[in-house]
Amino acid sequence: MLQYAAIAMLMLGLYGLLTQRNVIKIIVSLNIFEIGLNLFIISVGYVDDGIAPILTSNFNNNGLIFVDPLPSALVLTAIVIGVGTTALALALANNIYQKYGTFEIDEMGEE
Amino acid sequence: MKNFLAFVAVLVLGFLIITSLNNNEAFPNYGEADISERVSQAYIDRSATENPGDITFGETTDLESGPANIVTAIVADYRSFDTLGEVTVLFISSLGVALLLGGVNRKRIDLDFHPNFMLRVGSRALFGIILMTGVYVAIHGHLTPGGGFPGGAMIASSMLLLYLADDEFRVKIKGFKMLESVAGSLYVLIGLTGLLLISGGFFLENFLDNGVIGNLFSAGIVPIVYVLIGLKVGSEISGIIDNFLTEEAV
Amino acid sequence: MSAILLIAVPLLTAFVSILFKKYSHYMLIAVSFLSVFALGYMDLETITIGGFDAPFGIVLILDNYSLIGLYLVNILFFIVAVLNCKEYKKLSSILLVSLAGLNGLLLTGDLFNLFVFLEVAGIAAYLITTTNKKPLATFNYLVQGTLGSSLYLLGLILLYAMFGTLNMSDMAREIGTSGYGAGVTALPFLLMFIGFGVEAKLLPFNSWAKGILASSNSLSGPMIASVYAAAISLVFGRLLTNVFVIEGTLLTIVMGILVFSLVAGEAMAFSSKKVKEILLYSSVSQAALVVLVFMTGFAGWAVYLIIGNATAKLVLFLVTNIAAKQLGDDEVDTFKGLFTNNKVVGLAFTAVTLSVVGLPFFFGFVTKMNILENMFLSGAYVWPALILITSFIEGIYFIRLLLNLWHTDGDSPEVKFDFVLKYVVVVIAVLTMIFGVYTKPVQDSADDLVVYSITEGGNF
Amino acid sequence: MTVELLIILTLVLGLVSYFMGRFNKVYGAVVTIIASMFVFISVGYMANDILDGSTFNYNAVKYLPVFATFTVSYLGIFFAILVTFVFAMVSFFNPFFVEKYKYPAVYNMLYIFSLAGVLGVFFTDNLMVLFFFFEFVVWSGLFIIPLGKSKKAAVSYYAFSTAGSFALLYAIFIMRDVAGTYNLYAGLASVSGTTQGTYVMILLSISAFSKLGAFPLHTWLPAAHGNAPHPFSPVLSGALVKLGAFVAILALVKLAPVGDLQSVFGSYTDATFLYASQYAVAILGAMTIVFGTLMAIRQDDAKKLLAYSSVSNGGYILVALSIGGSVGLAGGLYHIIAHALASAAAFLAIGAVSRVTGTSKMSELGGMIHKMPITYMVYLIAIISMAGIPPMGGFISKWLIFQAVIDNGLILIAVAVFFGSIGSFLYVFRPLAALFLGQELPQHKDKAKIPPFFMLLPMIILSLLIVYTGVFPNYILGFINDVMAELGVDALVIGKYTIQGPNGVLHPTLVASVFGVGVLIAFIIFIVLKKSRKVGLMDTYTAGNFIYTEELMHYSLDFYAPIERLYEKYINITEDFYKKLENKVVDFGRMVKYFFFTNKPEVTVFWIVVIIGFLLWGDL
Repeated sequence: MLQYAAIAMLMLGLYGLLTQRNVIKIIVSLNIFEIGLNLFIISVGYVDDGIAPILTSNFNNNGLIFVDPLPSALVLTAIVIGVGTTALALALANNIYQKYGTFEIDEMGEE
Repeated sequence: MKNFLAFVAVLVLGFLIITSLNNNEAFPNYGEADISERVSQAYIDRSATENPGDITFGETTDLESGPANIVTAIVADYRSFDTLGEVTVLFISSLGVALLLGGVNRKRIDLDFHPNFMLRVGSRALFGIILMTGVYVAIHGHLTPGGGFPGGAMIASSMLLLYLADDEFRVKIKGFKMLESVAGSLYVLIGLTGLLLISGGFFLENFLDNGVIGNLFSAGIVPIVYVLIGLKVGSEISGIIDNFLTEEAV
Repeated sequence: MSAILLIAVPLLTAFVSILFKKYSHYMLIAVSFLSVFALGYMDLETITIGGFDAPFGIVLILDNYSLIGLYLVNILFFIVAVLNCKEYKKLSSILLVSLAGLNGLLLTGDLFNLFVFLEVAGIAAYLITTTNKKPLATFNYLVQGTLGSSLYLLGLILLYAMFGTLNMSDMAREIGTSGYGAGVTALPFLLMFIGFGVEAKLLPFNSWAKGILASSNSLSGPMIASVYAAAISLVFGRLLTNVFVIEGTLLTIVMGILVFSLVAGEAMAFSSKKVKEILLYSSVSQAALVVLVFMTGFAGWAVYLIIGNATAKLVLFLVTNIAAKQLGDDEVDTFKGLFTNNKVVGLAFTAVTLSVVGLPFFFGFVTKMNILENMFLSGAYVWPALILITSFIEGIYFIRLLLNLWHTDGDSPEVKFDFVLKYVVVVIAVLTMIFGVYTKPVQDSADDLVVYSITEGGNF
Repeated sequence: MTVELLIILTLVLGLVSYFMGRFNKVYGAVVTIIASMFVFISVGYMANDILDGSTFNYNAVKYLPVFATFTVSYLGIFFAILVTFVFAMVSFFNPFFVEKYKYPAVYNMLYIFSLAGVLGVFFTDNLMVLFFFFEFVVWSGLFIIPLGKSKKAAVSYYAFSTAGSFALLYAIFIMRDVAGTYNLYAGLASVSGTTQGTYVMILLSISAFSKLGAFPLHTWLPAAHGNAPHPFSPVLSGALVKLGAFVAILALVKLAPVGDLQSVFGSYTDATFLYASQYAVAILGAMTIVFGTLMAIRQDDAKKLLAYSSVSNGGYILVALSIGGSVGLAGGLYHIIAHALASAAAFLAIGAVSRVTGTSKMSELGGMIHKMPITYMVYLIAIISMAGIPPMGGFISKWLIFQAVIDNGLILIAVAVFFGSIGSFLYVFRPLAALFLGQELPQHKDKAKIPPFFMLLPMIILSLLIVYTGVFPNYILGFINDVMAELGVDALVIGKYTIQGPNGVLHPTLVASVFGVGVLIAFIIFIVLKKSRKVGLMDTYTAGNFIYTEELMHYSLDFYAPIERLYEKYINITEDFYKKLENKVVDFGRMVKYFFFTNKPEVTVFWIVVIIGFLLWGDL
């Protein structure tokens, strides 16, 4: 179920990128796409009734079923990369606004 | 009309991906991932180099990688080169934002919203608590969920709180730049010490002993590295916040 | 001296350089020179990071293939850095990070690590293009670059879900022994191909290229068109020859994309009137040609093609951008007769263009002939015909450009090229000529350049 | 003197002429004379070495890009002597023309480089080295042409020559694939007769057509020859076009003809049968003749007119080579010699005229005979040979070609060939009348003076040779028989002074002596009787209205106007065709640019969605 939701968010992001002309909306749809992607990465690692892969004092015996830790580690990196690119995109949007005075790409005219 | 076409196309694509993933025999269905075939089985029972047998919290000592939180083990020990790359991404994006929006003398944008005295004082009190939780999360990265990145984000959120609550507040950029640069360089230097000082060592090798799994001072360099990352992430994101909330002082 | 220093040292200096703004561009020059210098002392081995061996930890591969790639990228980077360090002081720490990213791209043997370095180099590239003062074009480049690398990540995760490992050669062995049909791995490989297609400027995915390169300057033009293009094609080649298994419908799609980019690139260059656009579209078709040669399995010769193209485009973009800056715009008629009064740069520019087109006494001719010969011997009859037709069109528009640059009836424009550029440009032109005539070393070493094959796998 | 030592020496001489040229233009040009004479003499030595039976196989050279071997074959010597001779003669003109160019030193260097390239092509037996030098000649020619007037001519020259050399390259790869080695003779032998043989023949003939300027691929030739610098046009049309003939021989003679035997008019005459491929090439050759002649008639610029004449003469060569057989091949080879000499002499004469007057347009010239009688004589002898009138070499080759055409029952092609020779007389006479005869134009009166001795020398040598080839052809025909023996074609039957054609015997020296007597008688009459009075421009009867300016009412310009009007509309069929082709590529490029390069990311996303959908659609 989570995987379908993830793929749905991916598609929503793609839809946004396909149709939106506003710079901010493009950034938002790019973010939706990335969140969908991160969700999908997590869903790949999920094991039925597995617990978080952290050893704690009250789970001592070794018969534990852990969720796959590697996708969560990869997601940690993917999220921060998403933050980096979004920050940069917003800064660019700021520059675009200063230069063209609008966020609509069509009104910016052919440069 | 174009939107409708795009919507249909995206819908069809989604449907196609889902069906192709379902009847793709190599791709495990949701929930039935068989960890034992995967590399991560070795991460779980720490058997990448030698097989320690079963691990019990608080007793087994000297594992190949110390942190109780396996995700942190992967992020900061097994694949810590990714995290180094990760840190450079944030470093360069904050540098980029500074380059795009930056200027020498900048002042706060006055958003004609002036918080009253009560809000300013109240947020000062709350600031400390948020900061401490952020630092706590960063320090206990190897034991509890969280770690450098969430901790750093919390530190930055405390800065954001002050920015929002007080329209003259400005972080001392010089200091944050220094913190960011020192933390980053320390991280790389730790990696290099692993490589150069210990003969036959590897870059980013965990050269300190791992101690007992579950203790605060265990898992070698992992907590140190994670704290450094926490500070670095915190200072970078607050730098970005500062850039966005200030404008060129004409 | 372990190859990891090629990544760690630039990173360290980048972190330090934000404190000493004034000396940052000296640091840049020093580090990029040192990295070229240090390459001589590196021995070919696979470096494990953090002490954990191949499938578990991250591994850097330094074999013939990545060594020659590192030499190419580092030398080109050093040249571009030296030529632009006075003008773009502010970007020095970003350039340092992009050097680390590029070296990481070429060295890494781990697929996710490749994604991270792709992002590091990508973001550095977005910031380098901000110097074009065209925020919308950079924004476009950012959106498409991020989309491309996210698709690469999606493909990577699908592969991980199926085969459980992230290491390149481990993944290749798993795919080989897994016994699944090709249809299983078609989707992830296509996603990864698209991810790299965006960066390598293959046609349907490169609508950012025009905005970036058409208004590029003497830093972003050579950097994106030659240094980044070389690194990306080398890594793409490593993936194509080792990891990807491309058959069936995926093969038709990939070949369709390549043929379309090859032909359309040449047609676009043929029809454009601006010098930078001609160079941009011709580099689109050259990128497609490089990938095509990798697909047909001649990695050695594809590397030489990359080297030839990268050095040529460095010279072309440098000269064009500097001239365009002094003359205002880059229409072909404002450039008419440019070389009448600066002959040295003109001769080097001509030599390099003729090498790209494939004139007998130049390096380009040797690579193109051997590629065609090998393709013919391996029974592919259609590709040589296609390559000949496209290089025919390419020859025409380059000759038209050259003749315009050399001959003019009116007065020729005044452009001043500084000494360092002249020196660099002449050295590259002379090298293309030397290796065009004395081809023994090139022909002997072509086959031992082949990317490490899966069979001898080993733990890296 | 081994071959590649010769080539390397020529390349070195080229560089020497470049540096000498930078120092002083004229010295550079003098070096070109020395270089081409040196090459011609050494090729001559090699020739008589080979004539007394010793074939030389020259060793390899390490640092040429590909393992390079050279063998001196009869065919190679035949072409090499002719081409180096033309190069040597024309190089005498270089010093007088070299000041006018923007890059004189480069001109000298490239002149010698193309000479070296030509040597490489004729003497190599390695296919890749053949392509290497073929391309090298194309490129050095390419950078000389724009020194003249037009850049567009250079681009179209490059386009067609590269199309030709890429076709040659593809054929080389097919042969390499079949034969396993790059050896020329082994390659051709291994391929001829097989299905690949047809592709190789088609590709080689495309390359020959593009170099010879035959019908479908000829649009570059008039532009290139017309606009090339004056001393380079004779080299282009005399020497470099012969590369095309060399490749045509490889394609048509060395390779076994393709397709089944058939004869168009076989039933009417007991004609020997021809293969389909020979027919095709012969028909294209015939079309070249007709097209070249029609276009030549309407030209205003004398150099363009001569360019079209070499197009139509190229057609003659193609017809002769495609028919093959001892008479046809001998005719073809002899025509190569005759045409090379005649067009070189004609171009040199026009060059001499335009050096003095600055233009070669017939409408702006006239009456040059008064100041430059020797140039007039040289041009007259050249056009007589081109028209194929007895005492000159052109007659012998055309006679042989006509014999071959009729003997093989090719009525249609015979019509074209006859039309060609009549047409050639028509258009070669126009420059003679327009440039030399008629009244002397006032604006050229003072400038026109007799060309210096060193310019006259090559022209006189050329015309003497043209006469010699016409009167005593048997020595040359003997050498041609050796060449044909090497090509595996049985020799032409020639006595001491006679040539045995299928339909009769020709005694060229007898014919020439009859002509000689006729000319002598005319000359005596001219000397004895009263001279005609030379009339000034003003001294004319004008039916009442007065002429105030000394201005020439030129009558001898377009007296073929009625013929031209016949085919006015169809003149540039081929140019329009290639223009349309080019526009198609440009539109395709613009269309792709318009669709794929917008400032919005949606195009890339759209194509990503479509491509992934396309892939997954397969295994639904």
